[in-house]
Amino acid sequence: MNENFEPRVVGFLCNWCTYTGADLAGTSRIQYPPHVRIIRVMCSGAVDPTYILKALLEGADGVFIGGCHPGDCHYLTGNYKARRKIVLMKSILETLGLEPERLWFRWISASEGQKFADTMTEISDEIKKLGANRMKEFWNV
Amino acid sequence: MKGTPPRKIGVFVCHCGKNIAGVVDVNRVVEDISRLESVAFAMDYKYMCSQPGQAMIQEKIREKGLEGVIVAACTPNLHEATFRKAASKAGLNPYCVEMANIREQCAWAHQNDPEKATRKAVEIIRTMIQKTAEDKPLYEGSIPVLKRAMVIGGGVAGIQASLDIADAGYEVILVEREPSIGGHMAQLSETFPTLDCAQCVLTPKMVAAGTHPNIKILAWSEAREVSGYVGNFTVTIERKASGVDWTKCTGCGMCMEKCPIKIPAEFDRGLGVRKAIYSPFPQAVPNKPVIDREHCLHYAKGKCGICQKVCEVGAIDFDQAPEIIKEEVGAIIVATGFDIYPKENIGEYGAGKIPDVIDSLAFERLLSASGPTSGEIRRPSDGKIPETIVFVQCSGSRDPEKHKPYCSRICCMYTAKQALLYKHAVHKGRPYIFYIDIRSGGKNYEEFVARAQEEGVIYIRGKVSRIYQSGDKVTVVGVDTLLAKPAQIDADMVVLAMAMVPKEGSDDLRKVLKITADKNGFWTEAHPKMDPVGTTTRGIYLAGCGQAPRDVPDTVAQASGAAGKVISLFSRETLSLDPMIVSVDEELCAGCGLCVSVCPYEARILDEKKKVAIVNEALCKGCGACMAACPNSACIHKNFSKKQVLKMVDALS
Amino acid sequence: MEISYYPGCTLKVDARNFEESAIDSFRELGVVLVELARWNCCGTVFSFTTDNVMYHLAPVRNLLRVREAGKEQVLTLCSMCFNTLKRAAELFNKDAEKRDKILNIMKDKEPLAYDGKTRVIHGIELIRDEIGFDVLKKKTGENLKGLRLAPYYGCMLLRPDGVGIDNPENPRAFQDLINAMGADAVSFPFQSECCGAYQTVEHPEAVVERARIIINSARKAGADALVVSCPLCAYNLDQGQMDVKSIDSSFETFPVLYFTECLYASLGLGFREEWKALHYAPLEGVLARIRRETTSKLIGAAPNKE
Amino acid sequence: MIYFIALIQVICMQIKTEEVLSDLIHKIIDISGTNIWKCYQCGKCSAGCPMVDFMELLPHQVIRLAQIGKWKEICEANTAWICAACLTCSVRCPRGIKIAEVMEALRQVVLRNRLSNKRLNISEERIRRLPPIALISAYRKILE
Repeated sequence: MNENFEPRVVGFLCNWCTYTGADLAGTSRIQYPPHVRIIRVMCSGAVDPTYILKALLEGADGVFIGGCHPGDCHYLTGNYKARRKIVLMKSILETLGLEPERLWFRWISASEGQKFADTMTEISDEIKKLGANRMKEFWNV
Repeated sequence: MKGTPPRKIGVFVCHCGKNIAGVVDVNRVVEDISRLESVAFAMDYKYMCSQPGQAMIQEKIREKGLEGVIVAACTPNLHEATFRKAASKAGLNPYCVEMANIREQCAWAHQNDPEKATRKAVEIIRTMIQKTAEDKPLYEGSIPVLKRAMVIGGGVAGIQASLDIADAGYEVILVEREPSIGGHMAQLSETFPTLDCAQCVLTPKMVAAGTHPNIKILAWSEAREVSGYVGNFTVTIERKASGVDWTKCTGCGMCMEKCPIKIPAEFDRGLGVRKAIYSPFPQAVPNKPVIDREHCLHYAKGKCGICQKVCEVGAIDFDQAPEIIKEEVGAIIVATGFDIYPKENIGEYGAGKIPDVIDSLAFERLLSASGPTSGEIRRPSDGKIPETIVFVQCSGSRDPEKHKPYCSRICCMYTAKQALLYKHAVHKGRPYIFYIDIRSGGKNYEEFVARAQEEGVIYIRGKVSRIYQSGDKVTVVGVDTLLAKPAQIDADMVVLAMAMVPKEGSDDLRKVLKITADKNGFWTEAHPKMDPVGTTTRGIYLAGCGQAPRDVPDTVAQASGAAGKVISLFSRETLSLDPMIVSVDEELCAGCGLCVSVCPYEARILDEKKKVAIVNEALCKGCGACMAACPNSACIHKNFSKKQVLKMVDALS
Repeated sequence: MEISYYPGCTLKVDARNFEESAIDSFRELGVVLVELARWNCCGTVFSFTTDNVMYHLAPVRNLLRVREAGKEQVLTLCSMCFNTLKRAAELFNKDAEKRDKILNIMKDKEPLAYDGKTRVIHGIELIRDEIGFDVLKKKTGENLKGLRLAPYYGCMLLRPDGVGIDNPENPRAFQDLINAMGADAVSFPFQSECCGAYQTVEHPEAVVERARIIINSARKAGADALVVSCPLCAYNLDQGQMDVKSIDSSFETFPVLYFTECLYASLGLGFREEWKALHYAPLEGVLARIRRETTSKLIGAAPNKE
Repeated sequence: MIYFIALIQVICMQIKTEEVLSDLIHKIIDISGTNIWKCYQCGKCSAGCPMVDFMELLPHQVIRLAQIGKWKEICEANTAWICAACLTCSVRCPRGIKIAEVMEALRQVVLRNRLSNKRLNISEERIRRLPPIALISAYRKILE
């Protein structure tokens, strides 16, 4: 593992739960690795597969999607839709030669600041183990 | 309304005192950002949200002709509205103002690494520039409000909410599933901590609701379907077949008196009897009977018909069919209330098989002057007056492992009340209460518990492990944790303070209303603190124990709160609509209908002729599920468009 | 139908009557119990320690024997064996880390790796789920008519939740079995309260107290005899009565029978003379009330074992 | 005066942070795989325990003392050795604490650390009389 490797992770966070959870982590001054760049979406169910593909094909080392807990979705069922999509996406990533482990999905509520920070640390560690996304090299060829 | 995409973007970086500037090198951020192409202007300031800060933004908008503004400061949840309002005063469309969250998700989260935090802050702003460059000016639409409300559930919450709205001059339709309004409160004996009679305070309210010119009570009815949106709901209601023509019925009660069939009465928790044609209790509103088709001889065997013979006005109509009606309303209050967790579910407490182990609501009926024993406390098995009663608190509550994880909140208080009332009724009686903690938060509640203790109710701290029949006694096996000794009581009767659960059928109604519930089945409020009576669906409000266990004063207060929300809604002629919804590009839409099926709000229909999806803008809540489902990118989430997100991803990679 | 059968230690010595009556009764019901060719101690108790897999080797080896015999199901009669084997089977399938450790330790001695497919069932479950209480009812007739039998579940048949054969707080399987045998099941408050188990070794005084409470509770409920499914319960509650009597001469003994002995009798096979010596409390009163209406070729046959 | 101080020390239990965090308690948590901090002292375990009459400390007291790290008190009590592992407490605990498992862990920690030289004291005559199932389970539970 390259110690200096700084992974780039794109995070799509649902506005109502995980984004607010990320705010809480900050408000509580819980520290986590600064590798995730957050894009706020209204609902995890609105995350289009192309967002994930685009991020990974452009060389992001990981993608994280955060939604509300089962039953808590502000839009009733968006989080379930997201979950189904993630399962599909993981198998698609494999066919493209990308590690499915680069795609992360978690249910984090607005009150789970600690869980958000822990998840960020975990993702950062795991992605570091995986190493850089080789997609970048392919493009360079 | 088409606007040109803003090109000239202004970036305002906030120090937030030392909160941001103490970690992020704001000067470098401004420097880096200024170099970017679409940034027309960038600056930093100590407190952007302050009056001078806002004024500065307004000034720059005018001076530089900014077409988009990014405030790099705290979370949008905090000050997005503030800055949008400020910008609109300077003539910029508020939806072209964005926040870059460099405080909560950057400065505060990476306090120990200023270098990385600074780089992250720049990237955060860069992504927001991509978004802002494509932000369209948006304009709020408006819809008319139908000033007529529906209240579902006629317990004390529903009655109170109906009366408040009706008194404000608006029409209310009160839908009740049972033959009469009144709910559980009508079953109670006396209420804590004042020990005033529940019926004495409730029945006048029931009568007021029954006679109010603005209230239409639809008893023996259930809401089956809800369509529409805030201000414009259409509710389909089933008026169940009662077998009695209520327009003719005078409520004389002769049919009930003569009916030969006796069945354990639900209202008396099975301790009393009712007839096959019945009204739940004498003070019922409306005071009209219904026929229980399952038990009525006429329906079972085609015989009897005594009620028809004795009815002088010819109101009995055995062939009556259920009726489906539609009501248009502008707002809905859900007040469906609670059920008691079945004692059959607790095996170690006898699984409901021991006759003298009853639940707390059944004991209320024994205490009630209008109950099956006329207020004399007699145990179910042999009618003996019990000399020892054991009350078991937390029966099913605070038990995440087997039963319900939550505290049912009212049991401590009503158990103290029941023990005290029993003591008053049976002077030589001995009441014992097994408890884990006594929760008596409420006005005069602690004083009330102290009174029960002082008057000789014996509290034993410990949870009961087992209850079994031994001879004509019921043995309660517990522990006194304060003495650390097992404690066993041979009681004449046991009262289980069972957990409160959401009313049976709540889940079906949840699907009809398209609102959410928590894992225990209680309705979820729009915000647990700041909007405890709202739901995630605008125009639908909550009251009573369907949302969470609560006592009578809290229920009444919440009902008035929900009514207040409805009245405030009705005070306007029109409502503004959130413009950040999803539209359809008709040229790209192939009419596949995928978006129609994924929409959780039924906000989309397929125009069969034009083969395009059509959005009902009042119903769309802008979740974007359709956008993710659309194979043609024909769904455009306004200011959250695919193009915007992809450009943001680009800026990150 | 043939089924693999795991007897366990005590059924070969102190509880021979339990095994013999079971083998013959099940044959009468069309089920042949085929004893595993090799088996070892199940461990008697399931170990609760999470950090030592050695305790689970013994039961897993037995589960492997079942697979070696080409079967996926194994029947136990003793409740302790049932509990230990079933929990070990569950642990093996649920905890991948422990599974790997167990396989790793076993691989030197065992040519075949255990694949986790053995299902452990108790004799009562076999009758309930595969034979059917209604089918049994048709075969039993009136041999036990009027006999009031109290089922004693004990612990290991019911706990923990999910492992036991029925709801631990409100079970009915044993009552249903007794009713299907043509006797009258008598539920009593102490039917699933512990007999004291292995404490009989170190703290016999505690177990004697358990025996007194449980027996008196069954007697008070109007039963004629107690029916058990575990040789340790049988010992504690049957022999325990002798100790109760030595302390309290006014105590009257109460018959304790294995459920398979009742099953045997209900099928018209009567009761074997040699079993009496394996009981402590006198059985005469109960035995006198058993009828033998169905004649069977099995009566008096030699026990079915090598 | 000195006499009074001595008396107070005997009666008043000192709650000490180093005890709360003691290794032995954490070992119990590890071995039993159960979170003792979930306990809210309702006492349902003690109320239903069939062997409770013979115990020096009630099961819920053991859990309480474990929460505040009073290893010595728990270790000296006979509670874990009287436990028959009938699991009544474990299936009834409203918070899902596996109390029987905690008792086993307690026995294990005592045995593994040689904190007791426990022997089963039984006559040969009784050994002959007891069924194998009793002997083996007793050895397994009490001495393993």
